[in-house]
Formats: sequence, structure tokens, C-alpha cells
Amino acid sequence: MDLSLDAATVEFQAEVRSWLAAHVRPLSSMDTASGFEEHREWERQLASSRLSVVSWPSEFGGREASLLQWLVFEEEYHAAGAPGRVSQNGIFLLAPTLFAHGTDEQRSRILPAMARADEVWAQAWSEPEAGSDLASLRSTAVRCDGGWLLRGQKTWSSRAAFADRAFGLFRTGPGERHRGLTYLLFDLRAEGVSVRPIAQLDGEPGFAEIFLDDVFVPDHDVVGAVGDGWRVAMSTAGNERGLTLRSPGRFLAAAGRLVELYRKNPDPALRDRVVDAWIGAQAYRLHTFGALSSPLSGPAASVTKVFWSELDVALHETALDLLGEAAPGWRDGWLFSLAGPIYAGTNEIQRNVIAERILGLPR
Amino acid sequence: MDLSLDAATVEFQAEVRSWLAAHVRPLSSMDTASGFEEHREWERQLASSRLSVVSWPSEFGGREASLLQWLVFEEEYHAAGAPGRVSQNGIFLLAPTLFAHGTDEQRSRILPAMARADEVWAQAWSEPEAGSDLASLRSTAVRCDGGWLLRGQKTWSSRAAFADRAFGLFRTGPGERHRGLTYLLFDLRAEGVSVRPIAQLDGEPGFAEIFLDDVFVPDHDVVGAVGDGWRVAMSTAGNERGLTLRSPGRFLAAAGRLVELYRKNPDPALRDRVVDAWIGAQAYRLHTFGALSSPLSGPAASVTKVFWSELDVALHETALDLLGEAAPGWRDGWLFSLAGPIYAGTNEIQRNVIAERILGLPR
Amino acid sequence: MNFTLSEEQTDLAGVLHGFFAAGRRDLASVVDEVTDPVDLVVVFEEVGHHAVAGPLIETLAVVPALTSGVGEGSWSVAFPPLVPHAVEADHYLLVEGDTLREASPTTELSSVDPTRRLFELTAGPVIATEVPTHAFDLGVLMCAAQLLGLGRAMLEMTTAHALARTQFGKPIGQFQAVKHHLANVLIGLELARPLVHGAAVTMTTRDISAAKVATSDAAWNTARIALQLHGAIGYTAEHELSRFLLQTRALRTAWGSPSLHRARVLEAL
Amino acid sequence: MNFTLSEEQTDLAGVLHGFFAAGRRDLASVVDEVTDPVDLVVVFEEVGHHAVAGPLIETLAVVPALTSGVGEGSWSVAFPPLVPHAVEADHYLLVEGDTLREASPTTELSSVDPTRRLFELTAGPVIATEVPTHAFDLGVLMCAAQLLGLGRAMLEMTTAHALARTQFGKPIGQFQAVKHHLANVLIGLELARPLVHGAAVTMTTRDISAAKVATSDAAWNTARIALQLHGAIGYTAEHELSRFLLQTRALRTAWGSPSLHRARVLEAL
Repeated sequence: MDLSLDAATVEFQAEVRSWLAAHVRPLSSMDTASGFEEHREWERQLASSRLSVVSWPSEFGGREASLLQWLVFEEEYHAAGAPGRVSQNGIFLLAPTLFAHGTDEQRSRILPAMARADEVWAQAWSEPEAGSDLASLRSTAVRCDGGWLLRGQKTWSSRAAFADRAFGLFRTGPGERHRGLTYLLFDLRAEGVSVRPIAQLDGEPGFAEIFLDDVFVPDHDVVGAVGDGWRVAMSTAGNERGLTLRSPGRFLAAAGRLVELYRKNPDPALRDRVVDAWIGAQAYRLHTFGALSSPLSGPAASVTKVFWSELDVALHETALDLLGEAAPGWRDGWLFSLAGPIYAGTNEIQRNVIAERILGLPR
Repeated sequence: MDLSLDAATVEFQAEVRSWLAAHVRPLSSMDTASGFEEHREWERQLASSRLSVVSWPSEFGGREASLLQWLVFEEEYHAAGAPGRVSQNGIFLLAPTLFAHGTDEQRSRILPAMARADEVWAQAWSEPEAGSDLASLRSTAVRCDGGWLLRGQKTWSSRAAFADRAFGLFRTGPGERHRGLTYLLFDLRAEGVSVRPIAQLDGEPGFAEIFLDDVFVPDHDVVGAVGDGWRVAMSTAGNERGLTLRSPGRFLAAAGRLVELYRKNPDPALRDRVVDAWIGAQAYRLHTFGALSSPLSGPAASVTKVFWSELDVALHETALDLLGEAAPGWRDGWLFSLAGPIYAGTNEIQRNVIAERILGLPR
Repeated sequence: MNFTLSEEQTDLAGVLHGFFAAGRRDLASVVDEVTDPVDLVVVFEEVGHHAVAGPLIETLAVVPALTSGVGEGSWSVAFPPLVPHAVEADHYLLVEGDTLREASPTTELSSVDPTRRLFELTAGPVIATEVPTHAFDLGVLMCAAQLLGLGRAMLEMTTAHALARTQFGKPIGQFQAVKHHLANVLIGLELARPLVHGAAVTMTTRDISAAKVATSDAAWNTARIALQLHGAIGYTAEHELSRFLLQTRALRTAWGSPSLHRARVLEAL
Repeated sequence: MNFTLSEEQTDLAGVLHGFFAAGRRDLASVVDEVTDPVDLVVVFEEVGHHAVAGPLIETLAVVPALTSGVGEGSWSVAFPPLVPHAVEADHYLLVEGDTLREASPTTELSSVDPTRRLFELTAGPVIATEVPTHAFDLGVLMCAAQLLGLGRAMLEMTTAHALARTQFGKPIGQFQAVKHHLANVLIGLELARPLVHGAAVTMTTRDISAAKVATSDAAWNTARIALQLHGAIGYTAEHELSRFLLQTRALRTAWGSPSLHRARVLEAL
């Protein structure tokens, strides 16, 4: 067992740290039109130093960093208080799918533009009648000359209010539930698309509804085989639940801020919750290091998803209990944490997965 | 709204308090043969001052105390640190059933002997294959001349190792699950009865298994109608879950001891758990006062059962966390508390009842 | 001993429920004369039940207990260090020790609930030098009652949602996890209510603080479960749950945090 | 960076598992030479996994780190005030500040786990006046490893029970409440393990205390759920769960309570 960093990683860490020290600045909320553009500009700055997608191949804008180096990047990024990633949905949800199931043409057309934030992607999984139950999707894609016509409604599409393109599953053939779905990419500014922003708890439109009325998608924007969309989407769904969506660095940084806050507002009755937040972040960090040598299975990603989402809520709740009603600097993170146990598969669904697929309890 | 005690209740409270101050003494564990007899003797002492069953009619040994007076009695009893009640199963489980469904002959034969602890009763509900699922009972009672012959096995029968008689449900006719069950009383020293004590976590035989091999029960020991046992048993099952099984006085006294313990071993990180134990006991007390004027329904008794059983565990866990491994004076209460969420219907079953019968969620 | 609401009190709750449900908010017109703490608890449970916003605790309960003959409009009052700032109102008061003063708002603070704007106060002329001690406790108790009503409302709307919303081909209320979440919520609220009513009868610091602790935890736990069971729709400002949730989070630490009130309970034991 | 057990360490765990499963308890014969903290953690996770009783932490890890050339037999050691008393053993030591002494048992104390008899010690002759500071931390870490093993064992036996036991016509493991209880248990244990392994690598007080906190909570939570899901049968001394449960409860506060270790973590941050 060895927790030390190799020389190349130490060097990379130093580069990232000094770059961030020189460049990090506060931005407006990415859920406003101007804030969104500020975040796009920040992504471009990262990309110009090849720091937007460090683990990707160089040809697409990355530097082929190891998973360990990616974790180190994330620790530095969050420790520096750097901005949220407006490109997150594309980088962490769509890109892994393209690496696994896309064509060479799709990868070279889509990934470099994603890395530079020239195209910002929104996810379009959920529909009004399908929350946790994605297999019950109803939106359709109907064959037409040279492509497909999308029709239906998507909702809870994060970033869609201001993003450029979106990815989602559509019904293309007969078949119950999981069958007959196809993974498609579409332009949010195409004819037939209406986007209606939904105000979140914080009042800003982090989500949107997307109404699709015969929206044309060319054949080259089908990912994987027609009718194989469920398998294509699920093969990388672990990414959303597990490692790549919420890196340990995020929680380590927040736990560190909580410890500082406690030192300024010490209330011994809340001490254990403060310490447990730090211990939880550290546990998640080490657990992730363990996963570097033996990658997590899909169900194992459910374990970490429940863990980090509950850790995040507990951590922010503790900050609010220390501060009271006036909680400058913590409210946005707290509101964001409340979504954790809900999205990317509710924690109730995740616990079913853990019980059935890891412990072997009957369905 | 009025929380004051009337003059008669104040007088009664004073009598109980001074009687207890004069008589309470430590006894050995009721789960040993000699301790059991010490507890029987204590019950007789209570009975001789008409304090063993204060709420019963005078003709059976009570003094027709109001429910409020019974609560006051219990508060005084626990505040004085008086012994556990070896007659508890009879007084709180069987007696309400006899009041509701017994014959005059049964009441006058059984209740006075119960009040004096001349007969100590054990419950015999559970069977090896039926824990929470009482309707799946298999033990049978077969018609014979002048009565019934019992055959089968009962388990987790509390107090049965040393008690005199027992009550339980037996299959007397065809019918699925709830149907064809009859409520019967039997002698634990009758021919055909074998009792095998089961050591509890504390090493003492608080439970026993009862093996029944053609045990004769005369007709006058059938409670209610033959085949109507499920209804008879369930109509007073709320008693076990709710008010009468665990009176608030017990938790108030334990919470008071916990506060004292905390003052001697102050650990600010555990303060909230100490205070919450007191608040919980007080909430349960006031909730019970509310139930005096609008009696609890069966499902409402599930609410209190989950509440007091979790309160009891939390309270004792806090004491152990304050004291560490060496926890004199708290270990027995702690072990007892651990059984609370399991017996009288597990808390999982109770939560189903609350959700379905109070909130109206579908089965 | 008679630990239930009177018929008049039950009727008052019903009248207020209809009043708020009809969209009316001019509460002073209905409950101007209410001063009995149990009656006030009935009023504020309904205020919470409809997530009515504004400095009602201060205007209807605390300020009338502090000083007689206050003028028209809404009032807010700070009791530093326990309640360090004021919520938005027409007029402001400040209690420092035994001194009651007029006050004016200065800096606005970032508030957990945007509908509850918070301000620091600067002290003005002295109004009185003897402040009735129960004024603060009355504020705490009304806050507890309001939390109870908020919790009840969120349990109701979440139960309705669990019956209506289907996933995997059945109402989500049929899943045992959902049942157990809601059963726990009901237990918490059900056992918090008698503490609120009991405190209104005794008006002791111990009982009032205990009620505030229990309702803060029960109502906030309800909000968390309500959000979890509503899923993404509960996370939107368009759904009414958001108003209830943010108000609950704010009132949980308003009028003294749960930790402060646990300290007061322990001190009184 | 390679945060996984080596093949040799995985093999050692397997050998010990077979050894204990065969009923053997003469552990010193197998692991006499083990001193590397990661190896020791592997050993003590298996000790916990089989609920092996006796002062093994002291005899195999702490006392060899305290002093060389101790004699045969089992050893126990107290570090007042952190570890105020000793568990039953053939020989006793006492560490007071920097002084290591022989000691003898006096009063027996009431123990949460009857198989873990506790004694107060009276000090005897001085053995050494410089005590290696990591000896105590090594005891804490082994206690954490043992708790992890106890938790794992209880999760295994409860999962098996949930598959075998039927109620209302189906295995209880099919009820969502049971699934969610066991999923939570698994999450707690799964995220506690890397803290134990990480602490064995760094051997810092911060990391060792964090591991003890997490394993104390995860293992005890496992014990509670295990008891709840076993029902009455788990409450009997005849069922093996009782040995695991009582040992877990004792080790939760042995070698310093969770509260003490949380204080140590905070101090080190």
C-alpha cells in the first residue's frame, strides 16, 4: 500500500496549482445569461492551457492525464475555489458515451468543440412522467429522409436554458420500456425546439423544459445503433453516479471551509457533525484512490453516489446550523447539495441497486 | 387547555409517593428463579395496599383509578426506581382482553389471582416460523371431551421460564391465516408442557420456548368465541403497542437519570442527545395526556410504539457512550431497550401500519 | 387536566384555514384581540400551514407583549445576541437587556429564504427600560407553532403527491421506502405538537425551548423528505413546496438555533 | 500510489479466515512476526470477522511496540485516562505519561460485554521511562480494524438471514425497508475501510482517530440493524449474533470513545 504521488504527478500538481492561483476569479451565477457566458469564457481559458479536459487524448484537447492526475487536478481546482464547470454535462456524461460508442467522425467533430466550450451541452433524460423510471420515456424519433424527427417533451434538463446542444433518449421503435430507444443529439436552437426555463429553489433557471415539435436530427447525430439507446446510455451511467460526477476534491474543499467556519463560530454541540464532514470527505477521497487500481462496478458507483450526496447535504446543513438564517457564502452550495440525493437516480433507487446487485437480495 | 391535577389525584399521588418511599428496595433479576419469587412477593405487597392494579374495579383488587391517576401512579413508580413488574404480561395484555371478551366467571376466577400474583402469566404468541407474521401460526387445538388438546411450539415467550400460566392463539379450524384461530389459556405445569428457557443477550432466561404435546385445556379457558381468536387478540393489541405497555413515567425517570449522569460526565458533544432524551420523554408524556380525552386508535398506538422504542434505545445508547465499556447501572436497561423496536410488532411493521392506515397510502 | 383544544380553538383554526385558503392575508383584521398563548399557538400553526410570509410573529405576538399602543403597520424586533437581526417590516424595535428602543434598518444580510429579508439594526430613542421577559419566549413559541404548521402542510402535500405520482407502474406511495419515510415524518410531527401546546399552557422557558427544538427538527426533517419524494419538481421555485421548504429552513434557526434552545432546556432541568 | 492490499496481504487474510473458521485460536503461532501496520490491520480485520475474544490487540500489537522481550502468555495494558482499565489477561502493564510499569488487577468492573472482563489496575515496578508514542495509536488502529471485521461479519450473517427467513410469504430480503437498511450498512462499512487502510499507511494520529470514529459508527450501526432484522432470535445468547453485537458495543468505546477521537481529529486539522 502506497499513498505517495509519482514525480510526474507532483509536477503536474504544481503546474495546476500555480495556474489556478494566477487565474481563479469569482464569476456570476451560470444560471443567468451573462454568467453563463462568463463561465464559457472561463472554460476557454482552461482549454487554452489544456486544463479543461486533462484526461482526454491530446487530439481532442486533453493531455492524457492519468486518473490519479485527474483526481489531483480536481483537488487543486476545488481547493482554489475555482468556478463551477458549465461544460460538466458534456464532459462527464456525453463524452464517456462518445468514447465508448461514438464514431471517429463524431469524436473529432464534437469533442474538441466541447473541450473549448464552443458547444455547451445540456442533458435531456427526464420527461414529466418519467423521473426515476427512465425506461418509461415517451418522446419519439420518427425516421425521415436523411435522419429523424423528434417529438415530445423533456424536463429537468440542467443548463438547457442557455446551452447550445443536448443529448437524450427517444423512442424509435416498438417494444416495452427499455426496448426501442435510441440515443440522439440535437441542436437547442433548431427549428421546432422551444426551451422554457424552470426557476430552481434559488430562483435561477438551472433547469429547463424542452418542447420538441418535429425537430430534425441528421443520421450522423445518432450515437450507437438505432434501438440500442438504453444500453448505450446505461453503459456510462455509472459515470454520473460515481467517480466522475463529484470528485472528492469538491468535498475536501467544502469540509475544510466548514472546519474554518466552526473555528470562527465554535458550538461544541455541533463539533461532531463538523468532524464527521471532514472524515466523510477523507473517506471518499481514499475510497476513490482504491478505485484507481480496481475500477468500480456500476453498482459500486451507487454506493459512492449515496455516500457523497448525503455527505454533501450534511456538510451544508451543518454550516447553516452554525450560521443561522443569514448564511452568506453557503446558501448556493446548500441548495445545490439538496439536489444530490434526487438527481442521477434517486438515493432510494440506488439503495435498491446496492441491495439487489451487490448483496444479492431478491427483486 | 389545562394540565393541572384535580384534588383527588393530588391526594392519590401523595399516597403512592409515600408508600413507595417506605417500601421500594432492590430485588434480584426476575429472570432467575429466586429473583422471580422476590418479584412475586413485591407484587403481593403492592396488592395488599391495592396498588398492583389501580385502574381495575375494586372487586378484582383495584381501586377504579382514572387513566390520569394510573399515569400519575406510573410516574411515581418509576421516579422511585421501583422494581419491574413480573405480572406485566397478565395485567397489560391478558386482562384487557378478559375485560372486553371474557365471561364473568373468567374475570372473577382469573383477575384477583393475577392482581395478587398468585398466578403469573406468560404470553405465548410467537412461533418459530411466525415472528411479525402472527397470522401464519401453526400450533393447533383439537376438540376433545370437555375441552381442547394443544399441540405445537411457541417461542419468545417472555417470563415463561418461571411463570404459572400462559395465553395464546391456536388453530382450531380450517381457514387461511387469520381465520380459524382461537384464544386459549393454559397451565405451564400441565401434563404435556415442556418449557425450555432461552438465554437473552444478558445471559438470563427472559424468554422460553414452550413445547405442547396434547395439553388439555378445559372449555372455560377459551376466551371469546371458538374461531374468533384473531379478532379477540387484535382488539386489545393496541394495548401492547401503545399506552399501557410502556408508560411515560418510565422514560421520564430514565431521562432524569441520564441528565444526572451527564452532569457527572459532561461531554458537550453529547449534550444534544441528552437533552433530546429528556425532550422525547416529555413529548411522550404530554402526548399521553392528550390521549386521555381522545383515546388513541390502533394505528395511533403504532405511532407511540415506534416513538418510545426508539427513544428508549437512543437514551440508553447515550448513557453507554458517556460511560464507555464499564457501564454499571445502565447495562440491563440498555439490553432491554434493544428489544423494544423488535417486539410487539417490529417497527418496520408499525411504519407500514402508520403509512397505510393513518396516511392512506396503498397496501 | 384537559389537554385538548377547546371547541372555540378548533373553530378558530378552521376559520383561519378558510381565510388563508381564500388567499386573504390581512390577518390583523381577524385576530387583533388574541393574547392567550394557546389561542396564539392555534393562529400561528395555521400561519405555518399556509406558509404565510411577513413579520407576523413580531407584529401580532411579540410587540404587543413588549409595549402597548404601538401604531399601525407591521413591526419587527431584534433581541441581540439571541435574535441578532430583524426581518423586513414597516417599523423596527430593538431590545438590549432591559431596554426597549426604536431602531432603523441598516445593512441587508443574505437570507436563506429570499422572501424573508434580513436587516441589521441601529439603535434609536429609548421607549422603555423594563421589558417583559415573556415577550421573547412568546416569539420562540409562535415560531415553534409556525414550524409545526409548515411541517403538517408539507406532510399533506407529500402524501397527496405519493398517491398521485406513479413510477415503475405504481403510485410511489406503494413503495415501502416511501411509506417509512412518511411514517417517520408523521411520528416526528405528532410528538412535537403536544410540546407546543404544553408550552403554551405552562409558558416556562424550559417547555418553550423544548417545543422549539422538537418542531425545528420535525419540520425540517419533513421538508427534506418532502423534497426527496417530490423529486426534481420539488426543487423548482414554481412548485409551492419551495416556499414551505425555504421558510422552514429559515425558521429552524430563527428565534434562536436548536443548539441555543437545547442549552436553555438543560439549564432549566 | 497503489492503494490496494498486496497479494501476500490478501493471502494472509484468507489463511486467517480458514484458521479461525476451523476453530483455532492460537493466533500467536501464525502471526508472531507481524509488525507492519498494514499487515496487522489485515490480521485484526479477520480477528473481528470471527469475533475472536481476548486481549489480542494488546498482546500482538501494543505490548510488542511498548517493550521488547515480553514473556509468554497474554498481556493487557491501560493508558489512563484514555484507556482507564485493562481487559483480563495473564499479565498487566500500565502507561502513565512516559512511564511504563508492571501492574496488577484490583477491582473488577461491570462490562458491557461479559466475555471482556474489565479490571482496574494498581501500579507496580517501573519497566521503562520512555514509551514509544505510537503504541497507543497502534491499539486504536487495531481496534478500528477489528470493528470493521465485526461489521462485515454481521452484514454477511444478516444478508444470509434476510434471504432465508420468510414472513408474509416472501423472504424478508424482498421488503424494501430491509433492502435499504442493509444498503446503508454496506455503504457505512465500505467507506470506513479505506480510512483504516489509509491510517495504517500514514500512521498519523489524525488518520487513526478518523478510522476509529468511522468504524465505531459503521460497525455499531451494523449491529443495530442486524439485531432488528434478525428479530427476537438475534436477542438470544444462543445466536452467534449476540457475541458479535456485544463485542462491537464494547469496542465502540474501547481505546477511546468516538467523542474523544473526534476531538483528536479536530485538533489535528
